[in-house]
Amino acid sequence: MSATKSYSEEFLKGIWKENPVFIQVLGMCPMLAVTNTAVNAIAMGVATAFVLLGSSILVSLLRKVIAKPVRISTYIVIIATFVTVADYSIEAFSPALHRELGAFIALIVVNCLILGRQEAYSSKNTVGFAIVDASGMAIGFAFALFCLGATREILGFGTFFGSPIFGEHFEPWVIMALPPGGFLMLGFILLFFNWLEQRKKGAAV
Amino acid sequence: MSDLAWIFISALLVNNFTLYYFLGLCPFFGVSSKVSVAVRLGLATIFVMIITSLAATFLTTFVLPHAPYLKLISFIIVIASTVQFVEMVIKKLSPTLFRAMGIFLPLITTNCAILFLALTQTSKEYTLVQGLVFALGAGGGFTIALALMAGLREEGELSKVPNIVKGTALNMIIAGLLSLAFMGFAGLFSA
Amino acid sequence: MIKKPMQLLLQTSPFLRRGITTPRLMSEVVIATIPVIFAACWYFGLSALLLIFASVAGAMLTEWFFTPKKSSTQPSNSLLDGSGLLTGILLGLTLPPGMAMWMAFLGGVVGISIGKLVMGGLGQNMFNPALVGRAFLQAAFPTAITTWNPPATSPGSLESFTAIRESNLAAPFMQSSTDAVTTASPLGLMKFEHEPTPWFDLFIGNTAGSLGETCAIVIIVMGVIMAIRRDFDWRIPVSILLAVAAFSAIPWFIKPELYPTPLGMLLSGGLLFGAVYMATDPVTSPVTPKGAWIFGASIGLLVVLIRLWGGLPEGVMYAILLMNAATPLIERIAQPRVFGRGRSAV
Amino acid sequence: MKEVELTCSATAKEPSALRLVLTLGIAGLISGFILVFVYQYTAPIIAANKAKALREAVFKVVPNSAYLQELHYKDGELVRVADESGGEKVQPGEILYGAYGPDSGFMGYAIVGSGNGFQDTIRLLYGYDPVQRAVLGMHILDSKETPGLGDKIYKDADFVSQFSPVLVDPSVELVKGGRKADNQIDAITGATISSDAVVKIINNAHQKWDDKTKGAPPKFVPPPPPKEKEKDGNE
Repeated sequence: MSATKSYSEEFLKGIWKENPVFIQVLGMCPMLAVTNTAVNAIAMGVATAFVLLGSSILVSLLRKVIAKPVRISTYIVIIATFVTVADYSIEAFSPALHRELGAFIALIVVNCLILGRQEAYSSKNTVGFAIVDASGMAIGFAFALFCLGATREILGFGTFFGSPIFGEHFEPWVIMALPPGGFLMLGFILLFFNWLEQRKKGAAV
Repeated sequence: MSDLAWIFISALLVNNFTLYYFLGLCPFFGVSSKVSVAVRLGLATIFVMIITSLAATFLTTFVLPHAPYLKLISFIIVIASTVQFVEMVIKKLSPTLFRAMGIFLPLITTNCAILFLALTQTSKEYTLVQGLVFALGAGGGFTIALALMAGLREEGELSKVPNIVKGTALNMIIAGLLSLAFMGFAGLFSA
Repeated sequence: MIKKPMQLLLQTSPFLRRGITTPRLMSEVVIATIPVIFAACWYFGLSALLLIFASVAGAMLTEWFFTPKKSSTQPSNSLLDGSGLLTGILLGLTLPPGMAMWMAFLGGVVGISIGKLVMGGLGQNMFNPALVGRAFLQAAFPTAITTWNPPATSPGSLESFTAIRESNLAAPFMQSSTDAVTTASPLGLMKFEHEPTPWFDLFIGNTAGSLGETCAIVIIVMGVIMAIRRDFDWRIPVSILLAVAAFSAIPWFIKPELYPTPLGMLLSGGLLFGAVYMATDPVTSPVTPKGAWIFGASIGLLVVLIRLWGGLPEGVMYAILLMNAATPLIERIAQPRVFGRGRSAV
Repeated sequence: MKEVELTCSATAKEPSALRLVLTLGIAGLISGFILVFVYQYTAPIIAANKAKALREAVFKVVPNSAYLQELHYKDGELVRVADESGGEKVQPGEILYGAYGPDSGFMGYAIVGSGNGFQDTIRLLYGYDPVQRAVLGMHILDSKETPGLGDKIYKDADFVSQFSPVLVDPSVELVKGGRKADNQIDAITGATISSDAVVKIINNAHQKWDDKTKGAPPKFVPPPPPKEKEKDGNE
């Protein structure tokens, strides 16, 4: 950990260079299941962001207190707490959204991204950096979810945020709203990133 | 079709945890490069699922009515300790088996399929027996998906895959095609 | 197990005299589809040609677009080996006559791109590309692909041949206008109405269904010819058909009024077409004789399972795709034992 | 994947047992504090949301109703759950709802049924009039049917409106190509299994409740003026 790292760099890396979904391919379980519409994707992104931010702050604050051998258990307890808070809040303030997302809110607990950030970053950095890193990662994650959700909604339902965009005669590609569509769409997006990567390499050579 | 058989088939094929609900993707992609390893991990997962199911039934009957907000925390603690327990038992009983799959055991803790199992059987109010059958079906379905995936990936290693597809992108597309094939099971024994 | 991209040695029988090169095999199978295409035109008119043209165009254009223009690994142009053409024809033959052409085109694109090119091209695909295309279409447009038109009332006549279905010509990405005359396929009739179709109609193909699947007699004849010429392993279609007959006989004996006869099961739907043209793809089926038996019997079992107790009336496509996925596992089980070594672990 | 190294690398230097207990204790304390606070705050809102959703669903499947009360079958008649059950808890599956008009007159029952659909379990609520012997309306509470196809069981207004009303004798029947009798439902094209599941669920639920709903419906008892001290289980 060098002392020269800047807040903006730590923030931006999560969004693009180390994007948790596109580059690191983390936390796929809860994301594929709920990204069949843009709204669901954003809601899931916000809920994950809340949990990530909350637990990162807490872990960073407690980093001197937490004893090494029990740190994973401690992280999990902290994460589970924030997930429960998110779960109850969504159920209280938007029952419709809660019905859509269902058990997948609770599954944020086992999202490898969150536990990974605690272990790799928050437990070793000051609160300020932890917040910056968590927000960057959270925005990167939410952005990826949104990309997936939006493309799947546009193709799968012919709508964007619920309003039709192709006129009434559009024939929706139902598959995109179904599980295989989730796998394939993420596969294509990863393919696209690989292609970008390769083109960059090709240009460098 | 009787209730129990439907719960089993539904979890095994129709609503396959991995290919329909996207659960357990980390081990699904992480540990599916060899068939032998995949099957072993699948069996260990079935075992942990069964114990988790028992524990979840116990918790929902005796503890959670008094403190519903502890649901998530208690489940995750139960899963983590079950995995630890299984690890210890296997180490004691069969060091050979432990060495063969020891590394994969801790992975099961972060397998969301297990937490989902506990949550689903609670929200569907399954009885003890229904819960066990559900766990057996879900674990079996995970094992089938994992074994198929591993077989295909071993085969894929022999072929000249274009560079930009290599890695997770290809795995994701194979998983998509598997999931597409599993759609044939939709509605099985529902009538 | 080592795969060579261009030359596919079939080790089906011990007395095989010649290695069959890919282009030769492909052209034989392509020729073998011509009678089926003819039967499709006989019953469904120009629609058949339009749809096959669209899916072939989709497949070939995709193949052309993604093939490296100057590549050292691929000495001959993969466009010319005929595999893309075959995928397109087979896909077109599995579509219902009223399908929109743009959907058939899309199916060809998807089948070739994610069914074949992504996996490394010819000989490397894990699933049958034509079926990948069709499964994609089935999941994407479930209504369009299960809307069946009845066969022409006077098959073969000029007017029924030239009467183009309006739904074929729907603008890309738009819904196809629902054709006035639709009907249920024999399998649908049996499943939901418990109404069997006369076996002779099934035999000559005078029923609703996908373009290439209705005319049983043509498929059987071509299958026998191809088996004799060793274009594929005869064990696969034989084991599929035997398994379907055996497994469907049991429920039929118990409740004949509810379940179809084994003969009806064999002749209806895409079973014959799938068994002869799809399941026999040498790349996606096991190479050992024992493996072929296991592969075929499993397909038969799955077909019966999905048709009789599943949500869909037809399950041949899914059965073949599922067993394509299981082929590597079957190869492990059915591997001949090597002396001096134990069996490989499952 | 990364967790493997994490859990295995915990052998650096052993802190005292007290330290471990203290760490987990602090984490537990903080988490417990947050959880109880959030739960206290959200539980009543969640309960109110659920009650509101139920009311709306019941009023939808029993037209012109404005009040409801929970009923269950006990000793040969339907009684209110609230005052008759005493200490014993009524299983959720044994509850049905009586719906009453603005003048407290009995309008019909709302019954929950569930069964296997194309993909997963379907739960639905239907209104039932024991005098007319007809279903008054149907509302899907929970289903995972295929988007664009099976989900028409609740998105397709034409399909849903067929249930208001449909006669239950001899049983609700699924047909294709238009309904011809008052006990028939026209299947959704391409989603026969899902349509069939809905009809079957109603028939099964009707069989279960038919005899129990033949007696005179219980009178509506206006709820006592709202008393806000009904929180349960907050230890």
